[in-house]
This record gives sequence, C-alpha cells and structure tokens, in this order.
Amino acid sequence: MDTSTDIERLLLVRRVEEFLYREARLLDERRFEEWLKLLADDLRYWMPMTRNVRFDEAERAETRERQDVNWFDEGKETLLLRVQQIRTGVHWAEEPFSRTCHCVTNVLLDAVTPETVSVNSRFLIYRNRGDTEVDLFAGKREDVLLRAAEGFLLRRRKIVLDQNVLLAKNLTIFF
Amino acid sequence: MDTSTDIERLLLVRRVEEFLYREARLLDERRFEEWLKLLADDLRYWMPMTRNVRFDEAERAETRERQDVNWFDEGKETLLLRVQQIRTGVHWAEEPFSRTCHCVTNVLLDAVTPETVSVNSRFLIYRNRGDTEVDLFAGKREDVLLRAAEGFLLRRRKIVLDQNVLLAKNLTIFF
Amino acid sequence: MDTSTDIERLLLVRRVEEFLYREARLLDERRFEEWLKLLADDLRYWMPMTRNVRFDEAERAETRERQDVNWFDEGKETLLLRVQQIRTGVHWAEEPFSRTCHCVTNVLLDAVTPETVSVNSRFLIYRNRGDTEVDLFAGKREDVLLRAAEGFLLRRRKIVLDQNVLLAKNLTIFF
Amino acid sequence: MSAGPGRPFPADLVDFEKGVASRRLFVDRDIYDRELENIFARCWLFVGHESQVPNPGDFVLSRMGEESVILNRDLGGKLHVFLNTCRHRGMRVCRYDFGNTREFLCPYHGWLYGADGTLQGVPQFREGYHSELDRSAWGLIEVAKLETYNQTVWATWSADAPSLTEYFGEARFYLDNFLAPPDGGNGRLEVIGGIQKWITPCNWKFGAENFIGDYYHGISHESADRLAMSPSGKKGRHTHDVVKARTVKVNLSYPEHGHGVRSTVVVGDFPYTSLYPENPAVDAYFRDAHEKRRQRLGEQSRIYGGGGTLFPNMSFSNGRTSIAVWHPHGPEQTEVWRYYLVPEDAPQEVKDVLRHYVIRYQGPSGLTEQDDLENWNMAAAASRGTIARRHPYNYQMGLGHEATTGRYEWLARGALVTEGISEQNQRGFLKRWVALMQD
Amino acid sequence: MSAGPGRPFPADLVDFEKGVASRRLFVDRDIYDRELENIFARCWLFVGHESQVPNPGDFVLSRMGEESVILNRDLGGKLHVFLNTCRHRGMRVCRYDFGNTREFLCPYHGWLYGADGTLQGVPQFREGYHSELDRSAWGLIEVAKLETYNQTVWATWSADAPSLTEYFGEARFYLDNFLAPPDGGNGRLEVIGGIQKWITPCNWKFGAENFIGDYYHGISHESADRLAMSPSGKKGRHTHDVVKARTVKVNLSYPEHGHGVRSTVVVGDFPYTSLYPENPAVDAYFRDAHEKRRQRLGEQSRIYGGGGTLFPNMSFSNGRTSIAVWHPHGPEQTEVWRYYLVPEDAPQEVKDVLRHYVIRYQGPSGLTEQDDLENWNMAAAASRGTIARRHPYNYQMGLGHEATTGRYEWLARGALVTEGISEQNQRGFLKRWVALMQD
Amino acid sequence: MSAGPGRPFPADLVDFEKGVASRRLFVDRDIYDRELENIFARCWLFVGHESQVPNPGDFVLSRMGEESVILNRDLGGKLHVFLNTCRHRGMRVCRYDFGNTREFLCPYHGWLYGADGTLQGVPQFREGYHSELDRSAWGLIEVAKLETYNQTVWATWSADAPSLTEYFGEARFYLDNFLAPPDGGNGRLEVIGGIQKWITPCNWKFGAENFIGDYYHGISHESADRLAMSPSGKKGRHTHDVVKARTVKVNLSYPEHGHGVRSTVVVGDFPYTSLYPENPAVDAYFRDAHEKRRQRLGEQSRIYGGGGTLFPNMSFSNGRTSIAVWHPHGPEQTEVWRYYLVPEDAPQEVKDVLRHYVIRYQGPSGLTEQDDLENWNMAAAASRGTIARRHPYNYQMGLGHEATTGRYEWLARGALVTEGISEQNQRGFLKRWVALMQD
Ligand code: FES
Ligand code: FES
Ligand code: FES
Ligand SMILES: [Fe+3]
Ligand SMILES: [Fe+3]
Ligand SMILES: [Fe+3]
Repeated sequence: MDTSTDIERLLLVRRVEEFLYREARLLDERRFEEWLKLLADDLRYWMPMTRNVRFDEAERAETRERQDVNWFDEGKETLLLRVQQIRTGVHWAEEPFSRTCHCVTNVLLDAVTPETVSVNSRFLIYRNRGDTEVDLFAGKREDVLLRAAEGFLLRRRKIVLDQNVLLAKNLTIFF
Repeated sequence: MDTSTDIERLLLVRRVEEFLYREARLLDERRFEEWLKLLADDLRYWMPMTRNVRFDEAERAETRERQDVNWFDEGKETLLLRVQQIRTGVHWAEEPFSRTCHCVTNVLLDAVTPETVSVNSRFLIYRNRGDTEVDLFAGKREDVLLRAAEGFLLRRRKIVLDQNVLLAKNLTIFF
Repeated sequence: MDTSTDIERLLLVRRVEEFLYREARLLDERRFEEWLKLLADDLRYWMPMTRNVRFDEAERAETRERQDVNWFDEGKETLLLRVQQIRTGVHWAEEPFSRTCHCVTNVLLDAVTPETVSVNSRFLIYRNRGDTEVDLFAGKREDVLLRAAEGFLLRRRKIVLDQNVLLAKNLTIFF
Repeated sequence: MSAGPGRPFPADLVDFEKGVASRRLFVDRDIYDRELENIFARCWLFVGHESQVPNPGDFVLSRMGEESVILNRDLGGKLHVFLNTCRHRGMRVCRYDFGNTREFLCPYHGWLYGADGTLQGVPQFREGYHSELDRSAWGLIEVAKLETYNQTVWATWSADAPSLTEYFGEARFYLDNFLAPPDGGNGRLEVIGGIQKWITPCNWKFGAENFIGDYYHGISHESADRLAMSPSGKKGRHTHDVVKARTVKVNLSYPEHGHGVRSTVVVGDFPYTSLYPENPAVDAYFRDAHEKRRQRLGEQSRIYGGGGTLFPNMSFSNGRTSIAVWHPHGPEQTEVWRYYLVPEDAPQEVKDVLRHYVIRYQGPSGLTEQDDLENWNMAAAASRGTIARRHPYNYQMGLGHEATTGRYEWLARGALVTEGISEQNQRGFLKRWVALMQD
Repeated sequence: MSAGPGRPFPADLVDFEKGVASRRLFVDRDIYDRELENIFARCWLFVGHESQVPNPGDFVLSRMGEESVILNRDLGGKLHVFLNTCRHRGMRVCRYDFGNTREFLCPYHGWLYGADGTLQGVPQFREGYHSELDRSAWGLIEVAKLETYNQTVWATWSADAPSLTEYFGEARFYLDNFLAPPDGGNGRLEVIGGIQKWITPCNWKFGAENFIGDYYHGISHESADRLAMSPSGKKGRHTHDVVKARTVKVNLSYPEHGHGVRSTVVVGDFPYTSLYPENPAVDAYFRDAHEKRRQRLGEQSRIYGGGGTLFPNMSFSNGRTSIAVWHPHGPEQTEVWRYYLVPEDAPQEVKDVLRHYVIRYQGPSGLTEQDDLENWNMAAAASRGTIARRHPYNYQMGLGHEATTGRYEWLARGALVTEGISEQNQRGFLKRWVALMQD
Repeated sequence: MSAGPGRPFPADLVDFEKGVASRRLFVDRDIYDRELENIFARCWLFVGHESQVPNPGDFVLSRMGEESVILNRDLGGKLHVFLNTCRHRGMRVCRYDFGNTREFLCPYHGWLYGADGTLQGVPQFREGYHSELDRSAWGLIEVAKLETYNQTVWATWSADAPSLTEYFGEARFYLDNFLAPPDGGNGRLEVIGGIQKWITPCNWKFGAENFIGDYYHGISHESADRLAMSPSGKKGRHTHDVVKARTVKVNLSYPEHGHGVRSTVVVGDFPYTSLYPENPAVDAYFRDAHEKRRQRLGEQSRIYGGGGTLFPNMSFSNGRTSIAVWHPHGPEQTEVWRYYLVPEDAPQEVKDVLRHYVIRYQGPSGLTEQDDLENWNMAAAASRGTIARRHPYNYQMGLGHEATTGRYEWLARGALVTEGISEQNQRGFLKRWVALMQD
C-alpha cells in the first residue's frame, strides 16, 4: 500500500488537534499571555450575531464581518487589551474569575496549503462563575492556521455561536 | 517494529471520524440533500425510548426496534420525507430553523469486516431556536458503516438519547 | 522524511484515546466491574472543590489532596465500595439508575515515560435520571496511565469539576 | 383580579354570546391552580389500559393532574390506582416506570405497602409505635373511584363522581367506535410497548381543544400535506387516502359533559379503498374488516375516522389509533403522554404497518404533530403579555349554527351537531370548563 | 404588603425627602407586574429606527414591555407597530427577525393579515363562519399611537398619551443633539446592521438609572481606564481623549417626565482635538464636522458627549452613538437591545472606526459594559433577601442642591440642573416612576 | 388559604394531638416566605467557626437564611458578621469565598468599608455629597448580635434575641459534648479546609428533622450497611463498629427551644473498642483519649456518638464530627453547607483517618448521605401535588410516651426524653416552629 501521504495527513490532523487542544488548555488554565503568543499579528477574530430568517435565507442569518455589528470583530490588539484587562484584578466581570472548560470536537481540515491549514470544528464551552452562574456556549469555529517556524499561529477565527438572543450576561471569555 | 497494521487501523479510525464529522457538519450547515447521499438505501435509523427500571433490568429499559413505539424507527425513505418537509418552507416547527451543533466524541471501532465498520460514539447536540429556545441532547450512537465505492455509507444507526421524558417539544433535527 | 517517532507518537495517542473512550463506555454501559479492572491497585482518585478567589490567587482555588475536604480523595478500595453499593439494588440514589453520557475531548499527552503516560483532557458528562432530572458536569481530568502487561491501567486521576457550589444533589456517578 | 382556588371566579373570562374567551385561561397561574382543584381533582381521568398490566402484581406509572400515580393489579388481579407517595413522610414509593411487584417498600423509613395499598409493615411498630399506629388508616392513598371501559382504565378523586358511563354520556358512542377493532367486532385493542412522554411549553388545553374538533387547522400541516407520507404512499397524509365516496365532516358537542367528537360520515355508497395495494396481507386484513364492519354495524358503519376529546384531557384519534393525555404541568407547560394501540388479534404485519405510520405521524418525532406543538407553544407564549391578555381569543366560527339533530338519528344523539367546519366543540368544552371552575 | 396591579400602592417605597428608595423596586414581583401595566402599557416606548425598514413591506421585530411587536412599513409606505400575535388563538404571526413581506400568514389556522394589519383572509369564512365574522374588528392589535422623531420610531399603547414631543418635553433638546450628525447639520443617522440582544440578570431600572446620569461610577471601569483602548490609542477610554479645554459635567433632570440627561459642556475656548492622527481621512472628517458644528450651533455647540435616559427605558449615549433599550424580562431580568448608529453620509472609513470602537466598548463583549453588567447583576442579587429588603438604597448625592437655571439659558431650560456629580437625575426618574405607579 | 408573612397563620397545619403535620410545610411558597421572616430573621444561626478566620483581616463567606454574609475579623481581631451588600445600591461587596482584607471596596461606585464595617470612604464626598452624607449611618449592615461558643460563631438579626446560651438551653450539654475533643478535655476542634456546598431539591426542614433524631431510617442506608466501609473495615458503617457494651439510644427534645438531640448511652461496662487495629498510632490516640475521657467525665462519659439539630438549621453529628447547615433556598430547595472538624491537636494521622472516613460517609459524594438526599428530594416532590397536600405527614411514633426524666439525672435535664426509637424530637422541633410562625 502507499499510505505515506495518508500518514502525512494523519500527522497533520494530529498537529492541528494538538494546537487546538493546547490552545484550549491555555485558556482554561488562564495562561493568557502564552495564548496570545499563538496568535498571528494579523489575526482576524470574528463572531457574528445570528438572526432568525426563513429556511431559504440562511445566508442572511449572520451579521457581516467588518460591516455589521458583531459580537466580536477585531484583531490581536483588542484581544491583547482583553487580556490586560483581566490582569488588572479590577475587571469586576472576571472577579472572581470564570471557570471555563473548552471542549473542541469534530476537527476537520479544509484547505491545506503550504502556508496555511484551514480547520473546521465544533466547540462546547461550559462557564461556571461565582456561586452558581452557569453558561453553556456551543457553536462552530472556522480557523485558518498559519504554518510558522515556531509551529502554527492562529491567523483567522470565525466563531459561530448558536444563539440568537445571547443567553449570557457578558462575553468575558475567549472562544 | 511492525506497525503497519496499527497504521492501517489508525487510518481507518480517522476515516471513520472524518465520515462522522463531515456528516455532522452537513447537518449543522443544513446541507440535508448531501447528507441523504451518505445514507445507504437500506438504512435503519432507530432511536428507542428509555424507561426507568431496576438496576438489574437494564435490558428492559429500551423499547425494542420494530416492535415497540420508539422515537424513531425508520428507513431512508422516512428521512427523505423529513428533509423534504424542511425544504417546503412551511414546516413551522423549523421556521425559523434550528441552529444545531452536533458534537461527536469518543469514536471507537467495534466490529470491522471487509464490508462494514461498526462504530460506537457519544454525541452532544445543542439546539438553539427562535429567541431563546435551547435543547441539549446527549447520548450514544451505534453505527454500522458500509464500505462503498464512494466511501462510507451509513447503514444502521441506533441512537440512545439519555432522556426518559423527552425534554424537548419536538425532534425535528437529525441525530 | 523521518516520521517513525511521529507515528509512534500517533499510535500512542490513539491508544490513550481508546483507553479513555473504552473506559467511558464501560461506565456508560454500567459495566462497573470491568471498569474496576482498568484501575491500578494504587490508584489515587481525587476531585478537589474549587473556590472563588482573586485573579492572582488561582492556586488557592482548589482544595488540597490528602489535606483538605474534597469531593473525592480516595483509592481503588473506596471506588470498589461504590460499585458494590450500586450493585446492591437498594442504593436508592441510583434506583432507578442514572443514564450517563461521558464525553471525553481534547486528549493531550503530557509526560511520557517508559512506565507511564500522563494525559490531560476535558469532559462533559450529561446525567439524566428519573423522569426529568438533568445534571451537566464539565471539567478537566489529569490522568496518569500505567503501562501494564494487559494494557494501560489508571494510576492517578485528578478531576477538576468546574463548579463552586455543586449543582447536583449527589455525586453517585464516576468521573 | 385573582382567580385562584377558594376565590370567586371572574364571570367575564368567557363570553359565550360573543364567542370569545380570555387569553388568561391559557397563561394565568391562578386559573391554573384552580383547574387542578376544580377539574383534575374531580373529573374522571384516563389512567391507562388493561393491556399494560395483564398479570397480578403488574404495575405501570401514570399521572393524574400534576401527580404521579401507580396503576397496578393486586395479587388477586384487582386493579388499583394509588397516589405515588408514602403516608409517612411522602416519599415516592414506586420509582420504576413499569414492572411487577408484590409490594411497595418505601425506601425512606421502610413502610411496606401491599399491592392492594394496605399498610402491611411498619418498622419499629412495637418498639417505636407501641403498637398504637392505626395501620388500617394509613394505607396508600387510593382514588375515590376506578372503572374500566372496554379495557381503558379511568379514575377520579371525587367520591361524588357519577358512574363512568354517565360521565361519558352519549359521547360514549364514539368511544365505543374508537375502541372497536377495524371489523367493528368485539375484539380488543392493545397498547404497543412504550408510552411517548414529552414536555411541551403550552397550556394543556391547547391539545385538548385542538383534538376536540380543530378541523380547520389544515395550514398547520401544509408541509406534511406536500409529502408522500400516507399509508398508500400517495401525496399527503392518511386523510388523503380515504374513501372516494362522498363524505361529510361532523362535529358533535356535549356541553353538559364537555366532551366533543369530530367524525367523517360517508354519505353515499361505501366501497373498500385499498390503502396497501403493495402489501397483500395487510390489504386483505382491512378489506375483510371493512366488509365485516359494514355487515355488523350497517348504517352506523358510515362513521369513518375522526377522534375527539373526553373532558378534560383525554384525546383519541381513530383511524390512526392513539390516545393523547394532556397532563397539566404548570400554566404554560404540558406533559403529553401518547399511547399507541393496535387490534390485539391483528396479524403482526398489520400491527407493524399501523405502528410505523402512526409514530412517524404523531408525537414529537411525527411529521404532523411537530407543527402542532410549535403552534401551540408560540400561541401560548404570545398570549402571556400585558397587552395580549386584554384581547380575547375568537371562538366565533359557526356560533349560532349548531343543530340538535344530525343527518342520522343515531349520529348526534344528545349532542349539538354541526356539519363541516365549526368551533362548536371548543365552545362546548369551555361551557363545561366554566361550569366546573365556577363551583 | 403587596403592590401588584389593582392594589393600593405602598406610599413608603421612595422617600424623596430623605433620598432613599426601597430595594423592593428592584426585586419585587408585584411591583414589577404593576410596572408592566402602569408604565410599559402607558408610556411612549422606543421601538426602532426608520433606517431599519426603508422600503414598503420591510419589517423588523421589536419589543414593548415583555411583548414582541412588529415594526413594519405597509405597502403604501406607512409605518405600523403591531402586537406579534394572531387575534384568533394568539399564535405569533411573525417569527423572523427581519425581512420584507406583503402579509402575515398565521401558521396555526391560516388567518391572513395584510402588512397594514387588516384581516384580509380567513379560511372557511363562508363555510365555517357563515360570512358572519366581522373581519374589520379582528385585525392585528396595533399600538394606540405611533410617531417618529428624526427617524426614531416610538409607540404607545395609551390612546390618552400626549404627543411625542410633549412627552419628550424640554429633554428633546438633548435628543436632537444626539440624533444630529457630528457636523450638527440635518444629516441622518442610520442603524448599522445587527441589533445586539442579550439577557442579563437584573431589573431593567439598573440600566435606565445608570445611563441617566451615573457619572460617579468610575470605579466600575477602573480596568478599562487602565488600558490603551481609546480611539486615539492613548490610555483609557474615549473619555480620556476629549477636548483639552476646560469642561464641566452637567446633569439635567425633567422630573415631570422622568427623563434625565448628562452632558459635558466646554467652558472656554474649544479647538478641535485630533483623535485619529494616524488616520488622516477620519481625522479630516471630524475636523471638518467640528468646524461646521461650531458655525451652525454657535454657543450651543459647547455641549459635548453625554447621554441620558428617556423615560422609561431608552438610553442613548452620544459621542459613541448607541441606543440601549432595557426591556423588562421579569423582576430580576432584562433583555437589553443595543442599536449602534453612524452618520448616514459619513465615509465608510469613518463608519468603520465608529463601529469598531463602540462594539469593543459597549455590549456584552464590550470592555466597559461587561463590568456594568456584572455590577448590576450582583447588586440586584444582593438586594433580594429578607434583611436586604429592609434597607433602602441611598440616593442622597446632591440632594437639595439642584438648581433650576444653568450656566447658559439654553442649557437647562425646563430642567433641574446640577453641575458636576449628583444623583439628581435618578431622583427625577423615580419621581416620575412613583407618579405613574401610584395611579 | 395563604400563609405568607403578615397574614394570620393557619391553625391547622400541625395537629400535635393527632401527631400529624400538613405537607404544605414542606412545599408551600407562602409558608416558606414566612419562615424567612419569622425564623431565619429572628433565630440565632450558625455562621462558622473561629478556626476559619484566625487572623485580623481574615474573612470567609457564610449565609444566613437566603442571604450571603461575611464572617470576618477586623484589624483589632474582633469578629463581625455583615450582610454582603453595599448600602448605596446594594452591590455585593465581597465576592471571594475567603481571604484576608483590610477593607471592602464596592466595585460599583467605590464606597469603601473598613473590616469593621464602617463606611470609610465615599467618592465625591465633598463635590457630590457636599459633605452631607452621614457616613456613620451607612456602614455595612451588621447582625444584631454575634456570639461565639467554644469557637463556633453564631449570629442573629434580632436585637431581642436572648443570649446564645439561653438560646441553647439545656441542649447546650450536648453541644459541649460535640465540641469536645475525643479525650473530653479542653482542646479545640478545627475546621478542615474546604466547606462542602451543594444544592439539593428539597425543603430545608428535611435535613433538619432527619438529623434531629431520625434513628429509624435504617432502610435508607441499607446499601451502605451491606458494605465493609466502617473505620475498622468491618461490615457496614461506623455504627457497626461501636462498643460491644450494652447501649441504649436516647432521644432528647427541648420543645421550648426546638432543639433535639439523639445519643447513644452505654449502660454497662465501657471498655475501649479498637477501630483501627491496623493503624497503631491512631489506635493509640483513641485508646488514650478514651481513658482520659472516662476519667474526666466519669459517668457522663457514657454518652457516645449521636448528634442533633439546634433550631432551626444547624445539625451536628458526633463521632463523625461534622456540621451541616441547611440554608433555605426556596420552598423546594436547600443549599447545604457541610463543615468537617477534627481535634486541633490530634496527630496528622488521626486527622487523616477522620477526614477520609467522613468525606466518603457524608456529603453528596458520601456513601450514606447520597441516599438521604435522594429520599428527601423524592419525598418533597411527591408532596407537592393537589391530592398529596390533602394528606398530612405522620409524626405519631412514640406520641404520648415521652418522659421527663432520663436514665440518669444529668442526661435528660430540661428535656423530654424517649429511649429507643421515637419521633418525639421532630414533634419538639415543630412545636417551636409553630410558636415562631404564629407570631
Ligand atoms: S417516608 Fe415512607 S416510610 Fe417514611
Ligand atoms: S391562531 Fe392564528 S389563525 Fe388560529
Ligand atoms: S453600590 Fe456600592 S458604591 Fe454604589
Ligand atoms: Fe394537527
Ligand atoms: Fe458604565
Ligand atoms: Fe441518613
């Protein structure tokens, strides 16, 4: 059999999974500065809002990147601000801090180029905070990973959160 | 070392995972017609109901395929009807349509034969609809995949939904 | 290319995943005696409680193993008692028994030694019981697997449940 | 203006002259609480079917109002319905959905009840109770009355309740029709294993009213009607398959009792229509049944299909033989229990065909009921608000056009009757509802 | 001591002399229910912006009180606001968030309403209703009054409501200011696509009071202030970027109406301050607008930034141009809808800059509002308890120091005014609240 | 028939002559609301243990009724209990479970409270408040009284409350016994790090009544009794390990106070029973303690094991030294806080053994309490319904057989006493409950 390309592919899949799992772990362990290092400088981080539309108008459901209001529509510099804010110790929405559990599943490779790997996955993020606050965030991510010398870097992330009215009081966590 | 069969196995596991993840993605992206193409013509699609019984009578908990009332107990032709119904645009229970997130985890191979691969997995399906409707469906799937020329086809799916009284108003989504 | 160590690693990852998935399946299928066989005799099974603390005192959040009060802080002998209790048929908290769905995700290897493999993962456990009881447990596990002749054995498991006030009436299931 | 139990009941909630009813009936907590007392603690309620508990010791859980009850057969074979709670400190004594048992042991302190509900053992009876506890007074709480009717089991908490047949009144004719096998003979129905139970976010009366005679909600099922889902495999639902003969829809209301029935009556000749041409065995069964039924029932065999609601919350659909019970679960929530029945002595193939069609038709996975459930949910939710509650629902269809005699004498005995489409039955339901609530 | 609708209203909930208000206002179910009747079913409420429905047939969902309403334009281009419920059995007639439609078809029984709310078709009108249904009386429930004000759309359920401009009173001056583009001209604002909607666990009045004039909650945003997040990229929020000139904060309260406004007024010279030095096109736009505004408004251009709350639940922030509507969602829950607006004819680059800043500033993902939401939530939760409810909130800041004339005649017309920091506006809000609740 | 605060209390809820009590006590919202006022806002409540806050500035969160309170030590070392809410707009001032702090800064507007509760700083005190705010009147809300008793900390919101020792009455003897180390000396207990907190779906009185003297619920723990889980590793629980001497169970009720205690008393000779034969160090510790205790307490050392409930919601278990507090959390929900204690100066090995046993015994992961929690939950749920509420709970065990003198004079001082098995203590608990609720 000639499985060497298959094996290459397998190894790539695992490298991608490890990247995503390690990233999730950094977030859950609140190692945000290390997490920032996984982000490409030109990162686009975008979470549209989703609206209720007819069965045949699904493409109108999501708000548009860089045009409409979105939950997130930003770059690395804003994510850096968010991390800095948490580290002030007076970011009340995170005092006490959230306990998060980022579960990443269904990792699929889309376009694979010499420079990048596009990845589709699902997430379930459980957040627990204070005495009894609970949020469950579920949805899809479409990532583009940049192959850099030091390993992958996240260059683009689209997060589709499966909620219309947001069912959480805030979005102080990373997705 | 002699890992070639191990590697064969690894590749098979990944092919199965990819099949299941791609299937989940088709469902989440509402590409139902493409999904139907992944189903073998003789598919059995079965979701029993589960009842509360004594610790030593677990085998009586589930309703029986083709004998009892079940949540689903059907073939491809009925799934086709379901897809057609959604596409009418007047299937009110799906207008506006559900946002689904199919997370498939714990993929394990059971019997592997030249014709088929049996697969055991877990699922968590988050459904969000309208303004604030949320359902969380969790359970197990036991699939039999047929090895066809065009790739795997789903020949049999048993879905064990971990609920006694169904906690959703309807089951308009696919599992 | 020289991928043989990479492949070794891949195979190891899959063996670990299979161990964890099979373990989860044994639990979900209530094959507790078989599950006990996967536990090393010197197993430590520990689930701390987590408290709300300042952003810079995360290390004080968890109660300490063998010193503080924990949700679980025990060895195989106590887990054996728990299994025996379920099998009495008069352990009312499990009559009727819980329907559990153990989803294990984000499997990452930490230290790999000739004797052991350390594993970090995430879990989402859905429990449904009686008519309408539902609990969702989410968190992290840090496992140490022992490489034994018969395969892996679980030697150490730390379970971080992402809850402060426990939001379930009891912890009669295994994590 | 509160309408809770023990308070005077607002007179203006339903205006039968104008044909309108307040939305509060479907969203108000006080009204709901009063329903639990005035309706569910008094009326005869459907609790199950004898085929669920064929043998001594058999039990199955059921519900009455919001409460769990045990339907069982004692060791002598007698049927009982007990509240599922211990007399000592209230513990649920039966926690399995079905099974067979000689006794119910309370797991809290060990009071032991026989299958006949008697308190048979109390730990510490001598040491703790000094043998003074009057065990005969502390058996399981049993319903005031239990009756069966052609295998169906009914119970009521009211000792003053009339007999079950009195309670049914003339609507009984249609229950008989529903419970008869296809050949119109004396054969029995049986419940197929597994009751569908689900929670749906709307008041229980949405389902009860819908099944009592909502012949005019075709738009709800527009999507199903566009599919080829009928038994014959032709376009639409089974309703598209029925007899080619001229038929007329009939609505029958029994406002004294609250029951209502809808039915299809064949007017002219009435030949067998083959629904299962591709399945000869099944086809033969129904052809044969059709003939026997005509011979047995004569003119009365003209009734075809339909269904209805027996007040308050038992709905039956014939043709697709199923029973839905709309258990109240809060003012804006219902726990539906749906039973599917087949003729006990039909060939397995026939049972299979019936089972397969009905479960893809009804229930939360059924192609039609999904859309009903959606409509009920969203209608209930949109009726809750401050302004919405000021605007009553409209029940005017056919108001003032009810007749008291039907096309045939036997058809409408004791009933108000409207042919075609009408909200007569819903008004009849509300008549009874108001009478009970005013009490 | 119940305070629900229809009962006498407790006199001691707010003590304006002492400057205290009971915590019950923020946690009590009876008070909340009375608010739905006395406030949300009577006051003018903000429902949207004309730019959301530019064309005939366009619709968008909105809310009034706890209820879903449809804001749409009929085929003749006229605006309407309808309760989102069918007159027959209450089904929600519009289930899409936005779109364009000629009609609203009820999916339950098929009543068909035109875009103008008229009931145009009823299935079985002849057969079932005998053509007797008065269709003209059963159209969609429309608001009693609808008015627009410089593109904003308002509605009320009260036929007795004053005109919208009367309702605004002199606070209208500040609404004008808010709705004007940066150059102070007649250009319009437009809503950027997508309304942020989220549910937050606190009474709706927390948001309303906070935006009316809580200039003294700087500690809430201490963490944001430590970041370099302002448009200029300098330390802190946009509030750190503003004019170098001497400014004074002004609070304006209109207790008769309940409105309140906070504003910054430049005292001395007033040059343009460059916020976007690194973005010449944007900088040029604002420099130009600044000059034009000074020329157009003269002395009145001294007003800079600010915002306020128009009673009861519409808050606006100028500078960062957004509108928040605090929809009541239970005594301890609010559904916030936040609209973001930009000058319609600004260059795309300007819109981008504004959009980008405001969505990282406000809303549940915004660096400042996150901390507000947390504080409101925890304040509400800690006010619920038995002991907590015995201790009123303190509204004493600046009590007795309100003036009736401002620094400039045009500034405080018809208002109580306090320069600097005060709780005057919150007291004014409560004044109106009590007046309406006592009714 | 409402029983909420401020309304007359229904006389027929508990019938002490018949020994029955209405199920409404355990499910009714109005009764629950009245409990919050009449019981939890008046009684002495357990809030913690001094070992949790050894140093100045130490704090730990606790609860009183449904509310969060701060138990802390000010910089002078004085203990305080404050309601966890800001006086300004109610924000929760302490959001960490434990720690050390000189002050509590409110994150909403920055009011600053000292560790002694005084309001020390208010932003804008001069500019906004014109220095008029009476800071001395707006400190943190402190309990009316706080007292400690052998390291345990208690507080009450009632200024009229008797002293703590008066409140304990003669039940204090058993609290002393509980708080004493195994050797009966003056050593202290300490709380092991980490309080178990969990929410369980039943009324708070289930736990309180269960621990006050439910010696007759052995069936609940049948499964644990079949295991070899006792310290000695022999069959069953620790209760199977105890002294081989003849013992008698004693129930002591103090109906004036509501407290109740259950205890085991050794009748004959009383040798040390080795529970830890395989662990010599631990065995030696207990053997030594046993001897010292006999010498110190003489006849009174005959008391062995047991526990009880100090009204209303503090339960203690001796032997396995733990305290459970049943915090009310709605009529059908309880937030349990369980503290585990060990003798402060015991060797680490002894602490380990005690800790390990008790956490696999009690709490939601404990092999016994799991089944209690299940029974309480299902009992509560099955008591909620319309019919269920018509049937009272039975409290007749031992009714009329209470004695006023015990086997030994010191044993039953001031108490009703029943040897063996009885519901005397539950009746005593309800006596006090009714007295307070009638107020
Ligand atoms: S509750 Fe059943 S025996 Fe006590
Ligand atoms: S509810 Fe709209 S047509 Fe019946
Ligand atoms: S709420 Fe504490 S300072 Fe305002
Ligand atoms: Fe229908
Ligand atoms: Fe703010
Ligand atoms: Fe117990």
